Amino acid sequence: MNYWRKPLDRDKVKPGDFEVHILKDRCKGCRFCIDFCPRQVLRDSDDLNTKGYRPAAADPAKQCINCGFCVIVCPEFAVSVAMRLEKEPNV
Amino acid sequence: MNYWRKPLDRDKVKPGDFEVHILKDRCKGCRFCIDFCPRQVLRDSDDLNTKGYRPAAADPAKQCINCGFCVIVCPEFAVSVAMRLEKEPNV
Amino acid sequence: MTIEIANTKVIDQYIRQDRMPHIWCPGCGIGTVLHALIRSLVKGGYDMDKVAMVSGIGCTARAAGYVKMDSFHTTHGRALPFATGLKLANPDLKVILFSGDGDLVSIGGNHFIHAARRNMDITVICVNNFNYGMTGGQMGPTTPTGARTSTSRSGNYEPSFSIPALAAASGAVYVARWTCLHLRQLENSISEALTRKGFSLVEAISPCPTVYGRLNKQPTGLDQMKYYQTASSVENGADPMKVGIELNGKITCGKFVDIERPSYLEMAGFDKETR
Amino acid sequence: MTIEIANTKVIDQYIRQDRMPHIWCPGCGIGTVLHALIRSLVKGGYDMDKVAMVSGIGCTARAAGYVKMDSFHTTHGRALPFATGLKLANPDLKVILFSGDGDLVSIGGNHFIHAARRNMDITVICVNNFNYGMTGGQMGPTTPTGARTSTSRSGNYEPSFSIPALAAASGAVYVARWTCLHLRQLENSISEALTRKGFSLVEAISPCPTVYGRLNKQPTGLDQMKYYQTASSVENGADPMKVGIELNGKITCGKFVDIERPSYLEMAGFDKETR
Amino acid sequence: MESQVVLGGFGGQGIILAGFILGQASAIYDHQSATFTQDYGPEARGGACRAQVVISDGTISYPYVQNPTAMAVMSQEAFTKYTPELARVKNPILIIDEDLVKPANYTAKYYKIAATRIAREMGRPNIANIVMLGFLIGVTGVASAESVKQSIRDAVPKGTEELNMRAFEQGYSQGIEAIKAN
Amino acid sequence: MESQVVLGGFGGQGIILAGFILGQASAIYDHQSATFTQDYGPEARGGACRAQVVISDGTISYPYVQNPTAMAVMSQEAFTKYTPELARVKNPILIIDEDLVKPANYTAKYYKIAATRIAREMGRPNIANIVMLGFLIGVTGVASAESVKQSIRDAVPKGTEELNMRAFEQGYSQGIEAIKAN
Amino acid sequence: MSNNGHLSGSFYFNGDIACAEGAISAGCRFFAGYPITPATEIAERMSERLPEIGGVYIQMEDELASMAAILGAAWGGKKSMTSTSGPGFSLMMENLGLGYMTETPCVVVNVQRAGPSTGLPTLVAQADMMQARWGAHGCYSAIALCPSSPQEMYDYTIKAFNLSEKYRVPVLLMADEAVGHMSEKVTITPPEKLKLVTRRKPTVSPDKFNPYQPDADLVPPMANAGEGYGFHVTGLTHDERGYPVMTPQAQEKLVRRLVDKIDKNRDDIIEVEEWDTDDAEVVVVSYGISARIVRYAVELARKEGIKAGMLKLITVWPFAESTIKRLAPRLKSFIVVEINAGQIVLEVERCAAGQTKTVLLPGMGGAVHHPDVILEAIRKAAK
Amino acid sequence: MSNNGHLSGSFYFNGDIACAEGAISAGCRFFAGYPITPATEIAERMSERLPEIGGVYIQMEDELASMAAILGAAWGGKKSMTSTSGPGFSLMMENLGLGYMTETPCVVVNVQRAGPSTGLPTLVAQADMMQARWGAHGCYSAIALCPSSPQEMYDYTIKAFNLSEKYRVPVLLMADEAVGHMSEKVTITPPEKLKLVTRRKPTVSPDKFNPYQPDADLVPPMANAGEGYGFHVTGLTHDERGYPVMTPQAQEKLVRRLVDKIDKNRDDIIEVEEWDTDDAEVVVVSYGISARIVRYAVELARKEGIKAGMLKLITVWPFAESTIKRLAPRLKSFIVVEINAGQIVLEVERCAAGQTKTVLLPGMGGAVHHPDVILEAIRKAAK
Ligand SMILES: Cc1ncc(C[n+]2csc(CCOP(=O)(O)OP(=O)(O)O)c2C)c(N)n1
Ligand SMILES: Cc1ncc(C[n+]2csc(CCOP(=O)(O)OP(=O)(O)O)c2C)c(N)n1
Ligand code: SF4
Ligand code: SF4
Ligand code: SF4
Ligand code: SF4
Ligand code: SF4
Ligand code: SF4
Ligand SMILES: [Mg+2]
Ligand SMILES: [Mg+2]
Repeated sequence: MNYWRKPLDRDKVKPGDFEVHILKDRCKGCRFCIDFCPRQVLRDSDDLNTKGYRPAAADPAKQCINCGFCVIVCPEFAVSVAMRLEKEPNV
Repeated sequence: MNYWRKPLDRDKVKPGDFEVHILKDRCKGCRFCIDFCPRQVLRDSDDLNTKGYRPAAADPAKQCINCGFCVIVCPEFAVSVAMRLEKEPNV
Repeated sequence: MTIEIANTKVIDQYIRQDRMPHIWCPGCGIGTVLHALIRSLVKGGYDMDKVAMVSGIGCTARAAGYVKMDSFHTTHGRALPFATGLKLANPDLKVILFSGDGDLVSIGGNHFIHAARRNMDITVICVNNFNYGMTGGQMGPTTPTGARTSTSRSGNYEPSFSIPALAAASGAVYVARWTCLHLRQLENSISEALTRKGFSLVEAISPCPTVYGRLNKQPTGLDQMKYYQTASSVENGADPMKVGIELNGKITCGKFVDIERPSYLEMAGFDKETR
Repeated sequence: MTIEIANTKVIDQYIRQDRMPHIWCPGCGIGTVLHALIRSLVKGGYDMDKVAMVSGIGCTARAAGYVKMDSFHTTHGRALPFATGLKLANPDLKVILFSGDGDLVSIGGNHFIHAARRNMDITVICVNNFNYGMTGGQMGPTTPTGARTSTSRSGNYEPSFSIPALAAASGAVYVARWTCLHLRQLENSISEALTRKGFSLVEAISPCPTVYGRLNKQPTGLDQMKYYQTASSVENGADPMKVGIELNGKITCGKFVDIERPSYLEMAGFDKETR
Repeated sequence: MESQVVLGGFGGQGIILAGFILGQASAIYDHQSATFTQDYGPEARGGACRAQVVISDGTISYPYVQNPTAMAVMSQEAFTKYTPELARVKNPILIIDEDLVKPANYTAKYYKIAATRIAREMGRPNIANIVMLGFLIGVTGVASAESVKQSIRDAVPKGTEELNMRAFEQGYSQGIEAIKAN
Repeated sequence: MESQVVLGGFGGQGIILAGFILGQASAIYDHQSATFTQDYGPEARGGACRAQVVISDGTISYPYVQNPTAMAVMSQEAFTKYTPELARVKNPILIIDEDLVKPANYTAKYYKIAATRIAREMGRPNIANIVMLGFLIGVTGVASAESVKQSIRDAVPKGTEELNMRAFEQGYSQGIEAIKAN
Repeated sequence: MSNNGHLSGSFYFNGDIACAEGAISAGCRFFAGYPITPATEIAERMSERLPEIGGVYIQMEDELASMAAILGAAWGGKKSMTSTSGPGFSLMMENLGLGYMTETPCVVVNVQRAGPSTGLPTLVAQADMMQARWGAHGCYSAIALCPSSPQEMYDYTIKAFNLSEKYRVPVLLMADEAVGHMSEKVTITPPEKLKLVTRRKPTVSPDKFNPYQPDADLVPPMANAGEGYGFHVTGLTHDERGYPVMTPQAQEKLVRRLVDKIDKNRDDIIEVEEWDTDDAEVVVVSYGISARIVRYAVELARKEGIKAGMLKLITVWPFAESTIKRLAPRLKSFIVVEINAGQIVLEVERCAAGQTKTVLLPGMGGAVHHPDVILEAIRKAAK
Repeated sequence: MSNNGHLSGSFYFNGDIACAEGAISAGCRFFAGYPITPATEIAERMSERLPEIGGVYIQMEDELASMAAILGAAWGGKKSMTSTSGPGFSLMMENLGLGYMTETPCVVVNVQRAGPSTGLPTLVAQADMMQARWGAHGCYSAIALCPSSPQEMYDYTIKAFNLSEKYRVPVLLMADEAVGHMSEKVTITPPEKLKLVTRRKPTVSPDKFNPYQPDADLVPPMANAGEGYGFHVTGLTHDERGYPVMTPQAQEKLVRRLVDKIDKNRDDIIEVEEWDTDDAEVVVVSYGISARIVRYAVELARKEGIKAGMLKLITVWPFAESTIKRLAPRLKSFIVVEINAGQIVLEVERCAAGQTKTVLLPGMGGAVHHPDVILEAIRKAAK
């Protein structure tokens, strides 16, 4: 848990490697993640999910810093942040 | 209630005018009145009452000051203090 | 001219003579506490037709059957909600709850904290004898740690409640504690409690020689009274959170809480017009 | 070389996927609090086979049905005595109570104060949404005075309980409060509570937009979260008697109590040998 | 004559209120017998829910819909769950919210309206139920429009009456048109 | 052969314990069937109380005393309440504590002992029950003295065994004498 | 609204709201409750209505407290009521027993849902019927009414108050979720047409008053607290003065009367409705929501020419023993339709005493019977 | 004392203490209770005995808590018990229902006293027998045993544990004050002769385990908490996985099984004792302390040459329907002797189905029947 706190070898990792995933059909559109994201990474989707809610979606133009708040605030367990670790070949 | 606190016209009343009455068959012999009387007015009777308890009884030799404690401490509502008020004829 | 005044005439008027003697054991303090309550009522000049006593089940609760007034001997632990209904149905009544410690804070604990929270207009007199007397002296939530009872033969290992702490934390506006020896103070506290709007509580520590004292080296009521005499100290205004009683330990007595906050009847906007 | 790590994989492992989505409303905070609990458990390295969750009845109580561990969804208000039996029958279990405010301190109030008194070895997470969510939003003992609910349409006139005050007065050794916005702190507090011997309580103030917020000018979960953002202040060590919450008033958060006293298991002399 | 009307959707859409309004209109203002019943799950929001209204000029023994003469559905789940019942009836009337329901495999005739979209355009997404109710009345005539309007006025929060009237009218007029187009 | 024994007195006198001891003696040490039952009121102390012991060499269906063959009473109240039952039996044995009971209007033969006084003289008023039990055994022989003594040892608090033995012996020997005197 | 808080006219109410309005019409001015599906709407309605008309609504901390509070309020002189469903009803049993023992008039509404335990909180059942009769410890007799429609929720609530005041007994309105949540037209009885019963008051002075001395109908007149009678009320066995008496004799006298005051007045208390029983070969027995479905099925059967009839129990307790005994000899079969595993069927079978068959159509709960199932059973029984 | 805490030999015990010892012999290692006359001695005994043998005694704040605690302890893997009397039994009803719904093995002892309400706390009654069957809301089937002597208190407590573990159901030991407070010789079964049943454990791995998937006998194997099965238990209607399912179908399946697992195994569960029924013209039916008195009266009747017999119900629930049906056609009359206003007589009458008379000898409580009353009734019935 709390991988975002893992002392990352920052210099070996390129910024912008975080991707926010939202399980669209689990989201109930409460907007907690949207409003409390420190970088405004999230926004409303354009269309409704199968349950009739308007799910949150990541704005590809925005930079997620993997603070993790969206993950832990989501009452639906719908949000995850994925990280691409591009390691130096010789490490 | 609490007649013992009534501002009595002390000088018009002779000391020794208080008499402790114990309903013998109500008494269960707990000895509260006996032990906590400030003047040791009360003591055990010699014989048992109809319930088989040894009731408290007033010792005629002792002087009751009508502090009232025996009355209020008795769990059986068995004790009363009677007072003879001998008033001056012209009052 | 000689006039005789017998003091007990007064109490006898408010007691059901046809039910005497009561069932309480020799040396039990419940009668003493009941006497104090009645003196307070008489002194306060209450119209006894407008006073009602409610109790649950237990030795203490039997008191309701001995007083000459509307009186209700209900079920174990449920006296407070019964009293709540009675009071709200007829707010002109002065409703007094006369309760054992088990009745009040063991099985009845929930109603106790909620009645205090609501600041329900009821005066509670709790006879605390540190155990369930009626059923033969089992441990309960007020039994001091270490005390022996019929269900804690080798010593009670549960921590105990301090009733004043619970009352105060839940919202009671008046909280006092005395023992069966502090009879003037007890009477005064009850008198004060009766005049307060809202939820007031007076705890009376009382001997139960037959089943509690016997197992805890105080086999007579007198032994227990003497313990109170030596172990009690009066600390009016003491922090109710700090007046817990340990086995044969210090008994802090006094008036601990006396505050004002709107009572339930006031909050609910009761007045004669809308009733 | 690229490695992807998805954070929610962790929570998904401890949640019954086959029961998602859960029944909670959009903007309800219960899921958020449950998430915090699970993070604490995972971080604490607990063997989930030895963790059991017990709940009563209510929206909050439904949580027991969503976690992948031995879990018990019992009756309204009786989760604590059930948990007490469970814990004493198998002291190796880490027993967690996940409870709504009504479940815990309305119908369950007596068990709450007694479990705290006994210092029973249970960690309680209470989701306080100031009302009975499950039954459609009636007032309860935690509803702030003045709040509108389906049974107090013109404003609740009862005073409300502060759960930390009740817990502390009854004997809890660890008491903390956070809102659904204070998620790191909430998680930390739960982690701490889990390690304490005896009775620990963490209160989580949570939105219930559907039935509570709607009638009190905070119709969405977000409205309620924003209220928490502006109205809350952290005061570790604050006197639990002074952290009551008024309608739309200040919410004092923090760790209020963290003391040591022997837990029930310790007092009762539980040890592996005699079991 | 007995009409058996079903309204289906998910919790929070106001399905239940719409059903109540219809029942009340029939019983109190149209002077019919009318029972209104509801199915709902433990969720306060979300989950399939259904309102059933039986309207009769006689007495109603069986207060539930057995053979729905008309059905309006506002969620895909409700469509899947409830429309099979229409098979029991000859020429039932099905109405869907066209943005929320894809009537896959439904071969018989049906009516559609974008009730939720219309409501949103009116600025209050939560009056989609009234738009739908208006459309239902327009299409089926199970209750008189006047009665339903009166019933709406009784049932909705004070201050929202006019908005709701407009929502009803919107749906109603589209319903009348749909019938004409038929 | 069936004996039906009643012990009567008031709460706190140890009547119940005496009954239990007798029953246990018969059942466990005399290898008889023996039921012991008790009547008591809500009071923990005071109030009339009664122990009933039925002893039989067969099985006991009816576990209560119907026709008391022996009765020992230690309070006036118990005398008044229970002795009328003796009328049902031929030659019942009645025993009273002579300081506590005045057997007014009782015309048949009875035995008496100052059990309470004896106990007080031994320094422990609360062993009057054992004195009385000893007397009862001496007079009636419903159980063997040895069995009763063993039963007493099992039942009384540790450390008081010897005192109780002496109390029993006191009563027992007086009982034997009383019989002889008869 | 008339000045005593009584609505007038017709309304579209669900059964729960109709019940609340019935209580108000009956003069109920005290309600203590605790929310529970599907009875919550009764409490909600009372919380709005009572304060408007000088009554008291209080939400208690649980159902134990609610039941105790309405007893207290009854002695305070108010007509009082609580409402709940299965789990809360179970919690009320002890204090309901106090109500029987102390002869306290009050009304307890149970809007039944499917159990045991939490079961299906939002769905119908009729599985607390035996609990209504036997749920508290000890011997007593109970009165329980079952409404089949919102209108009956209104009417029977009034009836319940009347019976409770007349016989000084807690009366149970055993509704069910289906009726509680169904909406239908409810016509409020105009105040001038209402027949209300109020507890009989003492006719003697306080010093002569024995609070548990019954009149000829076995019911003692009742003084309220604060009226100067200075009476004692206890859940212990008591004599006519209300004093505890711990003897089998006192018990025999008191409890026998408690049982008899219902049983011997059963002709006054019991109400049933019979349809087409005169020539019936098959009579379907039911109550509550089931009675509605049965009515429909019996009509279908009659249309098929089957001699079917129906007995609807309005008062399920005391049980309509004489009606069953009268009908049994002429029938091919009774059919009992109830949403439980078989409760009232036991009484039907007992009273039928082998004179005819008794067939049960049970239902574990969650739904009413499908009329076809009943029709099919009628067809079979009629053969 | 043997090493598992089991006494050995014969003792002079009252019924309450015998019950506690029976529990210990049966392997009970958790007791939660609250004092109440006349059951207190059971708790007192347990409070002394359990800690000696590694068990847990806890005195709870009330009976609601006691009942909940023993359910929790059962899931924690212990055999658990509580004991109470009428008022406490009434308070246990809700959580007893949870026990039925979640299929939790445990034993609840009710030492019956006279009610309703507080009644006569120190005196006998048998008036909670219907409550034992119907006291909780919803549909379920119950097992209740009635001992007639301290020895049976011991024996039937063991039986109760065995049935509860076998059928995963709370089992009720419905004792009475007379038996509870009567002392008599009790012989402890030597450990090697004890036949103890313990809950059936899962035979599949946790990922394949469905906690509510029954075996052929309709009883599902049971995992305890902490054993790695990660199961969910709920009082809501649930499927075989234990998940809540809010449909009538799930309800029908689950609750039907809960009822059937007792009813269909009734031949295994029910025990009765018959004396002299072979040639009897009058059979007296009774249970508990009454059965002892009846035995005596029947012996007296036989001595008079009356063909009297006796049926003692050991398991009162489930009811011995087939025995009554078998006996009825040959009899002039059943006589039912019970210390209540008429409870089990209803079942006897129902099952007799008019084939013979059913006469009730009721008693409101406080005392056992006088044998003469029974004898007189036998004489009359035999005419
Ligand atoms: C529901 C219920 N449970 C248990 C009892 C048994 N009981 C009667 S009184 C009592 C305890 C009384 O203790 P307390 O209230 O302290 O009164 P005391 O006898 O000590 O004055 C108990 C447990 C009961 N009557 N009802
Ligand atoms: C004995 C009983 N009474 C009442 C209910 C109805 N009920 C279910 S949940 C609930 C209140 C829940 O409130 P809370 O514990 O605060 O949980 P929330 O739903 O707010 O999370 C009530 C009253 C019940 N299930 N059982
Ligand atoms: S992890 Fe933080 S920065 Fe990234 S999207 Fe979530 S809240 Fe925003
Ligand atoms: S917090 Fe979760 S449920 Fe809420 S909007 Fe974001 S993803 Fe959706
Ligand atoms: S009144 Fe006072 S002085 Fe007099 S006897 Fe009583 S206690 Fe003693
Ligand atoms: S206080 Fe009362 S009961 Fe006690 S000895 Fe004195 S008179 Fe007797
Ligand atoms: S048992 Fe204790 S509390 Fe009860 S009457 Fe006796 S001394 Fe008093
Ligand atoms: S009703 Fe309230 S508490 Fe319940 S799920 Fe909805 S928002 Fe959450
Ligand atoms: Mg006490
Ligand atoms: Mg809540």
